[in-house]
Amino acid sequence: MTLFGRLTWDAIPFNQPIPLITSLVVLAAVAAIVIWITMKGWWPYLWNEYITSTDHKRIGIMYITLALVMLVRGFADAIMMRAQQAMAIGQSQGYLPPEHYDQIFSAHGTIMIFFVAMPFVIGFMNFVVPLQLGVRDVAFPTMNNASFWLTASGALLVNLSLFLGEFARTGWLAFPPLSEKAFSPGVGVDYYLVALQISGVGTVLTAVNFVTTILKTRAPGMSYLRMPVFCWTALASNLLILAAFPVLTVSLALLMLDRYLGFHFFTNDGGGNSMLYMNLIWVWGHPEVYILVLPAFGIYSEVAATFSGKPLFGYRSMVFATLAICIISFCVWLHHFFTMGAGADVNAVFGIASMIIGVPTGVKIYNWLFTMYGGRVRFTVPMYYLIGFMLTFVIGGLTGVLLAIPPVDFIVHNSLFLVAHFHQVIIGGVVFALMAGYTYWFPKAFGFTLDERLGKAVFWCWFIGFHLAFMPLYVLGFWGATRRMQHIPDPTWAPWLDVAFVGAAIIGLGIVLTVVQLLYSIKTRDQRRDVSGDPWDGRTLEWLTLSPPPHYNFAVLPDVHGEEAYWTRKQTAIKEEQLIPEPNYQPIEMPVNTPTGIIVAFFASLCGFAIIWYIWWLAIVGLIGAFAIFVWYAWRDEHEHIIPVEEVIANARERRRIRMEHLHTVSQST
Amino acid sequence: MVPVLLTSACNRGILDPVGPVAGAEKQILINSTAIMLAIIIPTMIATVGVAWWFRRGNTKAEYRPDWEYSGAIEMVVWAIPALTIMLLGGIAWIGSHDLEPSKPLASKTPALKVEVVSLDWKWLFIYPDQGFATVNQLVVPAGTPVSFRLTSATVWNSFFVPQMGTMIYTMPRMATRLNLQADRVGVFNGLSSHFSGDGFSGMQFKVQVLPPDQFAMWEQGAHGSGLKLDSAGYAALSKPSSYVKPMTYGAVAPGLFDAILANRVPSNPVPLPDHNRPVNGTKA
Amino acid sequence: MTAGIEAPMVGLTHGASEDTGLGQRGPESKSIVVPYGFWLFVLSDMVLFSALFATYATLVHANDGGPTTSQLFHRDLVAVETIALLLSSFVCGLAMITAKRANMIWTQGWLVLTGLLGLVFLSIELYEFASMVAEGAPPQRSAFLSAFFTLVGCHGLHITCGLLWLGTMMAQIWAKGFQQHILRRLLCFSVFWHALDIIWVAIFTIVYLIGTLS
Amino acid sequence: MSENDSERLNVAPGEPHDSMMSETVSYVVGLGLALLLTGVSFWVASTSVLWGPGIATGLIVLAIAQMGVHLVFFLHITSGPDNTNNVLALAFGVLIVFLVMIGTIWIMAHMNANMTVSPELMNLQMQH
Ligand code: HEA
Ligand code: HEA
Ligand code: CUA
Ligand SMILES: [Cu+2]
Repeated sequence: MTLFGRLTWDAIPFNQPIPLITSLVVLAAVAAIVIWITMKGWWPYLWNEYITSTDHKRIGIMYITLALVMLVRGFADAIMMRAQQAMAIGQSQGYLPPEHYDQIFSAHGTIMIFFVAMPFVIGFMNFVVPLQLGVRDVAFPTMNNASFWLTASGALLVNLSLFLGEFARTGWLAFPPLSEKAFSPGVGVDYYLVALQISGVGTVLTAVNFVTTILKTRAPGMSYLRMPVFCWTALASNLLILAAFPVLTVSLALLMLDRYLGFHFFTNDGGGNSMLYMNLIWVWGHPEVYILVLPAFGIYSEVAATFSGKPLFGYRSMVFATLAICIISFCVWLHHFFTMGAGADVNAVFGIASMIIGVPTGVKIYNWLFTMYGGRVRFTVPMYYLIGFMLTFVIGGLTGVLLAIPPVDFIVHNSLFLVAHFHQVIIGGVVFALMAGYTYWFPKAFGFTLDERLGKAVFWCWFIGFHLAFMPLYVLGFWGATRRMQHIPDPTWAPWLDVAFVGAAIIGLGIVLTVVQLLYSIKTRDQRRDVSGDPWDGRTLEWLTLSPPPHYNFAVLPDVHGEEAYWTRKQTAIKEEQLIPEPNYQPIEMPVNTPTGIIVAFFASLCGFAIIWYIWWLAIVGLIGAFAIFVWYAWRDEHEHIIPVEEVIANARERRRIRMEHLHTVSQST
Repeated sequence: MVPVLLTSACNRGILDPVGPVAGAEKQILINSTAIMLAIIIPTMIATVGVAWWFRRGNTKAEYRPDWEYSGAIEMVVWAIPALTIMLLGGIAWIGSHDLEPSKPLASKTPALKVEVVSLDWKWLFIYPDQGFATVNQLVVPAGTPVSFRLTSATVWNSFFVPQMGTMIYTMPRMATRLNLQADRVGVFNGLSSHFSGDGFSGMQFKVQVLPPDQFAMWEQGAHGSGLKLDSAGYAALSKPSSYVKPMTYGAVAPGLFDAILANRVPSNPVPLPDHNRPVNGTKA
Repeated sequence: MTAGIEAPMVGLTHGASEDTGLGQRGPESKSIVVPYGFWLFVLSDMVLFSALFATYATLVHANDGGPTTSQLFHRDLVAVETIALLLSSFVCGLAMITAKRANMIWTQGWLVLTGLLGLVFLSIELYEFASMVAEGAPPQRSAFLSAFFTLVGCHGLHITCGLLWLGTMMAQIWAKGFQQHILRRLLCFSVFWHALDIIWVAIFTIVYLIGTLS
Repeated sequence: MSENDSERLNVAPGEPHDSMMSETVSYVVGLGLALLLTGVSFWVASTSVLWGPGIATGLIVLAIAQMGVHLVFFLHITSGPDNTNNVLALAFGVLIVFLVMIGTIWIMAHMNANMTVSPELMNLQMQH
């Protein structure tokens, strides 16, 4: 074995223009950003306020930034696939050879699920949950920072495969035996396995953090049935992570043992059983999609109540439905392989269990509907997304229930019909919610609102683009088109594939407009300042504090009375025409910054990279480094820095003044 | 573009079933969709209607800021989806049992046996009773049940003829079972629907459904064809290749299928290089 | 302060009452929050092992013509291992008791014993693995052996990490004394150590005893 | 210790919380029961007094009992009101553990049964 294991100059794709040029462009962009930041002298600020921050709000923003960056990569992959399928029809082979196309759909699925949707959802939970619970931070702030950096290491490794080596060509779940050494000898699958293991650790730690935060740290008086629905969905989602991710870890670890040490879990020889991998990965994979969609449902619930000017209809039903989905989603995984031949009884049981999820989901849909009923609906951007979601998601749910009927699945499994189903529930469900939440909480995070007109334009791009891009796939699915095709055999499918390409392009326009909206809003931020801290007339505690909130969120932890913590408080104040008496302010202890997270992630990346390329000495260095940092971290005496009471009082008085002013305007207008 | 869209309806996949299995499955698909649409379309209309009527500017709409619970409505919103799912669940239970792929089809005609092997990246069809085999071309008599045993010589694939119905995985060292029937004479598309590597897109095959008398003639002809699938022939065939033209082997080494199943033939004779490319030469 | 708190309403209350059940008192103190978080982590570790058990159960007969369970396992060794681990867990509990009372000598003594017993367990396991490999039954031999080595080895890996952790804890207690946060960590360690015992119970029952029934 | 006052209503998992004497007793009793159950397990596995086919079930019941002993006497998880959250988390964990194991075993048993090939053909290569 050489010093650098299997890493040689051949790993760089000199002979493949597309990845080579992409790599160069990406490298140039990264270098430009680094130089720019250095010239502006922003490193100390970034280091102190973000990179080493233990503030849940800052970490949330970092997660969402990561998601947005990865999304550009994911979208680039998507548009390349749509272009290829629009070109490679009949006699034409398109512009992507199979070994490249196969990497692209694998990378697209992997990145979109693990490094776009997950960080996005976790980012929102980070930003919002402690604020809504009325507390100062999550239960384990340092660990929270480490979780983020571990996720980022995973993302880094996946993207490294662009410059060095290749990515997996085995789909987003890397099924063996195709992903075994015998059939995928390259480093692609290793990149996949290592990156997901590292980010998986981060995700489990996040779940530990949030379940503890939600169950054990809430503002006084906030009983379970007074928690905002978003917190409930975050709880359910994190419970699912806690229960499902260990199974992912096992599936991937067993495959690694097969590949690295010649074990025989899923190989064709030695008695290996590849069906077992399919089983295990879906034990994780099915709950995974509800990990994504439950917080999305939470976001819709907040949006529906706020912009209808009414409490959420059927709060307890909503909570119960959330928990029901959380549990049932663990009893359905076999619906992803009805066509493996488990027999009628097994198929039927899992099929029916899958459909049952439609019941609590339906209840949620109707509860949002009745929340609007009798309200005063304000058609803001988040509300557009809510309605767009309700119209889109019910169709995606319908096709999901169809897939859950085994005899139907027998003819549409793995077809473009399936691809259309899951993009419809993911984009119509999850992505729309993320866009709604982005618009909804942006002023809380940065102190100014986003431009409304551009926001609506983005919505229409998404809504129209989505339908054009994916509705044709249902039709093609009916005609027998299967997924993961680098080349389309039947020329008569061309028109529908062209429509799908146009749809993806319109989504792309929406993404461009999102960037424009952001830049334009920053430029005009002085006209769109959120001085009140409560731009939407909100109902939950995050709107009680300043925008952006101080590091410690609340000068004193709010005392919660009634189901809608902030709304109740506002109504009381309006009725009594005064705020609650000034509390007794105390100095506040907050956790200090720490570089632990990024150092751990550094060693994890190093170790991961070494494993991918068989550089064993480096892997050992990484492991020792990780242990050393653990001991070093354990050795420090716990440090919290104290925010002096004067600062707390100054902030709190300012906030009270604003609220008093606001109160006067309200009481004058009524 | 419009005429193209219309004419492209000539091959309509699962919407144009040619046998009992596919027919039943299509019917379940259509029925279930209709049942669910009956609920979902009103839901969609109500969503838009309610949102619009209760818009803030509408002074005619009554604002009830505290209305957040109604037992009656809760009952209804739980009951409607629950009842629908009970109905669909029943269909799913019966359908799964009725259309279980390994269940033989009821028919007066005895079933034709076919053994299916997915290779990198083509399909081998062995007719064990007749002792010949075809590649990328499945020929069956109309109106006769076909009883498949399926396996793979390398990685997973899924055997699927959309117009005949039910697909099923082919997995190395394992034999799955499938029973299908085609009643309409014609040529239909078949494919692999489970991704199996770089040559995957080229794993299409044709299903030719012949009237029984013509099928008998075809059998005769197939016997006569010169190629033999012995171990040398198999070794050549199992080399990775894609877009392979249909061909016929007049004779097959007996027990080939079981040998493949038991891993007694080399499964992947050519170790793949790092950046393996499918052999694209023999494009149909 | 203590006297003022009425017995909490278990479960969830809702509506007008100010007695809101759990959560009425605001965030819990760190000495509750930290072990609770760790408890959740341990539970998710249990799920990890459940996947390994399921794997083992699926592959236990897939020995590819190689050695089978009853040819490989020796019950007497397992009995010794079990007793060592049980005692280690017990002694760890005693260490917790003395640690709470800030007794340095006894605490360190019990912790050393905990670690030694853990080492005994680990050595026997390594010996067993080594002799299996020598007998021509390495994990590469068959799917069954892959599953066996992974399941039991994963438990052994946990024990190894536990021992490293234990060493660090002992050094810390020595250097810094019984501070609140160190006691909290020691509590977490003991939870971890007891939990490994629970998993071992499942392993010796399912793998070794049921595997060697005639 | 001011922290301890408010803890009366909520205990940490694994935390013994009584006098030194009763804490020690708890561990001793736990050890005794665990050793006993271990002994019984090993005896059950090797005796010929019991009806063979039932032994595996018996061993599993004994293992579950022993896990309970560990939970109660070593980890101090009880059903007391102060333990609600700890027990709820445990219940969730146990539920998932069972779903994963039973589900997988059930599915894989069916798969293997449906796909097993007769042994003489398999040449004893694959044993399900
Ligand atoms: C956020 C993601 C998400 C969500 C929410 C869902 C939701 C659902 N999914 Fe989907 N699914 C995926 C993501 C998701 N799925 C992905 C990624 C895959 C493929 C992965 C791969 O293979 O690569 C997949 C694949 C998939 C399959 C496998 C198909 C196959 O491989 O052949 C099945 C089969 O049962 C299925 C079913 C369902 C069902 C029943 C729901 C239900 O939860 C839907 C419930 C919703 C409704 C029903 C609508 C609202 C209800 C009403 C208005 C009430 C009235 C209506 C009725 C009672 C019917 N999904
Ligand atoms: C989260 C999951 C996710 C998302 C968002 C998408 C989005 C898109 N996907 Fe994705 N896709 C998958 C998950 C996802 N996909 C998975 C799991 C597979 C299977 C892979 C496999 O086969 O193994 C797949 C496969 C897949 C295929 C493969 C088909 C085949 O099998 O051959 C195609 C083909 O065109 C495709 C297209 C698209 C397109 C055009 C989009 C675009 O429409 C959408 C582009 C979306 C974005 C760019 C992100 C959206 C968010 C924002 C823009 C937010 C902006 C927010 C702020 C500024 C705050 N996808
Ligand atoms: Cu399926 Cu062996
Ligand atoms: Cu699913």
